[in-house]
Amino acid sequence: MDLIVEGFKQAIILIITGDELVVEATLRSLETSGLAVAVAILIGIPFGLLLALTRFPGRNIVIGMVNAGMGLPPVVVGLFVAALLWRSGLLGFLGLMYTIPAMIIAQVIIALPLVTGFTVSAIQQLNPKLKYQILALGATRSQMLFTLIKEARLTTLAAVMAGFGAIISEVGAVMMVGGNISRQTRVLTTAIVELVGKGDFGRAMALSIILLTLTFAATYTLTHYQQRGTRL
Amino acid sequence: MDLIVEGFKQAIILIITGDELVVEATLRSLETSGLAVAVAILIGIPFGLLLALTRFPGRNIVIGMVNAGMGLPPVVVGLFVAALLWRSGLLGFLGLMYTIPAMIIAQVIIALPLVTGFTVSAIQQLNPKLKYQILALGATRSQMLFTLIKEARLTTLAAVMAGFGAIISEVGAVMMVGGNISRQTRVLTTAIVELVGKGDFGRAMALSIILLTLTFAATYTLTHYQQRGTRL
Amino acid sequence: MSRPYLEISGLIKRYGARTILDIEELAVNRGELLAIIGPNGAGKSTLLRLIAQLEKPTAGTIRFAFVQGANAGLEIRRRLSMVFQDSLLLSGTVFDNIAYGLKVRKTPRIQIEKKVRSIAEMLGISNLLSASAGSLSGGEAQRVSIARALILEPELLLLDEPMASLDPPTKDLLLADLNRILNMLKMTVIYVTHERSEAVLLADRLAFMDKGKIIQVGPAHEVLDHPISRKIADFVGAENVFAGSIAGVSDGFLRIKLGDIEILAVNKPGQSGAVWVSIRPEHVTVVPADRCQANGIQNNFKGTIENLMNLGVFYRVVINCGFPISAFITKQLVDSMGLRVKQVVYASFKAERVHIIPRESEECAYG
Amino acid sequence: MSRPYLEISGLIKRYGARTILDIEELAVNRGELLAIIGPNGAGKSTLLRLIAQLEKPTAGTIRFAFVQGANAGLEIRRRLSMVFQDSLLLSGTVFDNIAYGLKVRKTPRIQIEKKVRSIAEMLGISNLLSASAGSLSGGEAQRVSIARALILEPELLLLDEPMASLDPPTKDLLLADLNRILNMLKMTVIYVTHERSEAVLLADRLAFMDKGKIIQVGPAHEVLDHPISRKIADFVGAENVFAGSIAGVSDGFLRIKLGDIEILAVNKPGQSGAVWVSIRPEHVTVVPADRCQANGIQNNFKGTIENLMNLGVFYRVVINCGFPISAFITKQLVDSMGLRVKQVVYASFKAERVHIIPRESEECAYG
Repeated sequence: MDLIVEGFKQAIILIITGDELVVEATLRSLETSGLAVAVAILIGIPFGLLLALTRFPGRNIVIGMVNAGMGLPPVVVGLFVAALLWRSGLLGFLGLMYTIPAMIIAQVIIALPLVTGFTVSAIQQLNPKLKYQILALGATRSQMLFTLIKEARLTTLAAVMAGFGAIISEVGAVMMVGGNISRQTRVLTTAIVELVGKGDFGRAMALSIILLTLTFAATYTLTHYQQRGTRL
Repeated sequence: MDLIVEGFKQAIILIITGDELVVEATLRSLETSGLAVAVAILIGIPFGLLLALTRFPGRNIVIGMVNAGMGLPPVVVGLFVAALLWRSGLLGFLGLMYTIPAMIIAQVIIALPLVTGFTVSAIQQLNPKLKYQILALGATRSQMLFTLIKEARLTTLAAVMAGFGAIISEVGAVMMVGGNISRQTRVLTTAIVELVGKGDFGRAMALSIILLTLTFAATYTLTHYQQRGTRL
Repeated sequence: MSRPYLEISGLIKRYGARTILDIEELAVNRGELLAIIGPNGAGKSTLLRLIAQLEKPTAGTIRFAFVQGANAGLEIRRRLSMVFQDSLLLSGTVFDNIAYGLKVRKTPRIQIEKKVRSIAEMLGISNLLSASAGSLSGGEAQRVSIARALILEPELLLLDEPMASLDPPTKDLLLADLNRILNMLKMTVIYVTHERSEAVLLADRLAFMDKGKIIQVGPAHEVLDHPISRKIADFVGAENVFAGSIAGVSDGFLRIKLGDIEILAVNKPGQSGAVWVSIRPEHVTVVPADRCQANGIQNNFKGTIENLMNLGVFYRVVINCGFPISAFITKQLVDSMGLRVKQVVYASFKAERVHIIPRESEECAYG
Repeated sequence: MSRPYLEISGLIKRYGARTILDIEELAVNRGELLAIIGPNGAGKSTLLRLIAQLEKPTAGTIRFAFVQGANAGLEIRRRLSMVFQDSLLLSGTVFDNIAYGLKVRKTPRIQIEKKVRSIAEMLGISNLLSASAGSLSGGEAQRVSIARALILEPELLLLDEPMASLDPPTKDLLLADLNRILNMLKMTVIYVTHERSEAVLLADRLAFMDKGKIIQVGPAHEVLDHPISRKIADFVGAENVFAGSIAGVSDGFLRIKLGDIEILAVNKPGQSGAVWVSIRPEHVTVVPADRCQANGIQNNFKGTIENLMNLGVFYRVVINCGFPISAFITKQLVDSMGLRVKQVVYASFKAERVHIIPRESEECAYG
């Protein structure tokens, strides 16, 4: 028990005193995952609306890909992003390998199917006749879209939280394309792996406490709104 | 595109010819995650039944812990298992750090809340009056339990698949407690991270293809049975 | 005469290879309430959705007297409104919900306020205006949904099984109110239901749909009393339906054989062969065998009472006269005549109450 | 006389601080059908669950004539069976479902086969035995659920709103079949419903529950004709309920003032003060004002017809005589008298049909 108790005590002190590594990894994680989830929202929500409300050839294939993407192992995403950004890769000339933008790209790819998929199911959880009812009350097509988003806003928020929770606690992809470089690409999860390898359980626990706080905040918001219900 | 196309070609060849590293990591992953999911089933399904069907003081707290556990970042699990198994840790005398049993322990801890939680919701998705109906037809208490499990079997299978999919694609915890030691603890995910770091995209892709096949098989089973429905 | 208010011709709707709807002609007149009845899956709701411009027909036209041209989308949608089985309320207050249709039309706020208050009064939900839509009971929610449609003063109101989700006491109250309001507003209405009692109460005209087709349409009493197929007869509650065959004409009456028994019906030219005979149970009278019989009734059958079912205001009496015949008798009559099971009685009905349906018509009716 | 078949005393069920059920006494006799009616949340289903030993009471006893001791769990559960609103079928075939109760009792396979076939025949589902339970319609599923309970030949059959999820035509058919089967089997039955029509049809005795208490229990016709509170009167469909006060006695009749109007009722001792007066609409007769009136009727009010609602077999006629009174009149009478809206008519009812409910009883009824 010693290691855990001691580590926990140290962790509290490190957090309170604002240990440099702890602060650095936390800010880097928030920056990376925050930006990534913002990009995923901007693309995923309109895309999800489109998938939920329109019928076009190949729609089922796209929805299948979104669902598959939700179960994609992050290390596989990391591999493909790395292969793209590698010196000799297609986008190697951009020199993004082992930088924050590389991590953001990987995280967007991980979060996008989650945000899209949850948006689709948020809209689909509404009564399918609601669309007809709104139109039958004389709404234009864009008024109808706006009203539907308003009705599904809580579940859509949950989508965002799920995406954020997934990428901030992910470690494989960010390690592969970010490299866990001190003061550059070291985030909470990669730092924890590194610190445990060194036996620095105090710092690792400090980072874990922060990580848990962030992910539980996201999960809590998720379940809270799921239970409040998407039903009217 | 070169790297990806070339890598893919190589990957196919490596899989067909049975490259030593590819075979080793695959077998190690199946062994580790297979054993871990078996242990999680043996504990999680009875535990889930208990939580779904009985009322006891503190039950809500336990369910809350199970739900929280479902969102626990694997690196945090890795940290705690590492702190326990570390030379100077509580169970350090067992000498399990950087061995397969260490990885199995971590994976069981990751999979257990998933299996338990899914089992609880599988039983809860049954009509709550079904329990009463079965008893009112003269079933004994154990006949009733058996019938309920039979009714929820499809969703429970999905629980198992979700648990397996989660742990076989996880990388942080197994790296922390297994250490990715060649011929000992190197599994699919840790090997992919290592190989990408070395620029060996062919092998990394071979492993990714195998990993994707395994996780999609699990996900497919999951969605297949979810859509077939738990409703009678 | 002016052309119909709504006129449908050659309307077809297919989903893939399945034909959901195939209506040659249907007209609705201004100010009338047309009820469309029929089993689930008959295509009733699809027809409403096509009329409401919510889906596009595969072929055919829907013309409205109040708009130029056919199938004109938003313009038509803004002239009619529709109520569904589920109340489909939006989040927000009851006021927000009732006001929705006016808001999307950019009606000035002050006018919205006035109209919402007046329509809420009409539906008895004035006290709910500031309540959250999620907090309402099923009956209240459906009143809001109806108010939300009526406030638009539609040229045509479409109601798609608006009572189907309500429990009986709630439904009775709302149905009575709706009847009152629709009579008052003299709106043109199409009312879809699978409940004959709603149709009987509200309808001026009645259309029976089955398998995407309109099988019979006409004044409500005509469809109820003279269904043209066995299936319609069953659906509108003609309980006594027997297979028989026309045996000839005597004394100006048509003789119909049901096995060993003969029934007399009013003679109409062109009847022959295999028929269904139907007698509505409210047209059958019952008298104890020891009492004198009513005169002038052509069909009298002696039998024993097999079953007496108390249906509230009246009883269903099932009499076995060689064939089982049901009669609806008021409670008062049952009490005063002291009817009981196994009693020997006469079941009587007039020749003019015997409705004849050609049995060939089945091929057509069951498609 | 033998003691009751089922006897409940001092039964209380609390969830936390909320008292869901509080029944002092309730007895069920062998072979009778007791219907329990009341609004949602009255505790009807909770009572059934307690009787079925599916939940434990907070206090009180439930004694059965056919088992020693009270609250004995499995032994009692194996002597009764229960049908719920949802069919709650298990996966597998219809046969598997009907056989379930026998299987858990380890009945020999050959006997199960025989019994399943015979009960399936009785419920008209013989052709479904090998069908998958998931493929059934709502009505079929509920027939299977009833067969599954009846096959156990229970000493006591508990039915918890078994018709509430069915659509009306399906329900009518099943209700008629259930009525026939229960009459044939002479089983002891408790039937919970919030539909008065089901209770009227099936019940020997009727209990009205509200807020966990039994407010009135007695022979069905007594509860229907003489409800002891305003709420029960409303629930059993006594449509004409007016607030009045007793003004005195004349010519042996009780005089009740409703505003300016006086109604005569049969004099019973001990009536005074504020009362509710109720006249069931089927006891009100209507004659055009220009015709001669029936003699011997104490209450005659001149008024105009405000509304004529066609309810199928009969009409509801609302007459404004200073107060609005509803009458149920058969279609035939409406036609023969040529009644129409705004016509001046007499509404009449006998003094013996005026039912009086003390207004103090509300405190008790509404708890």
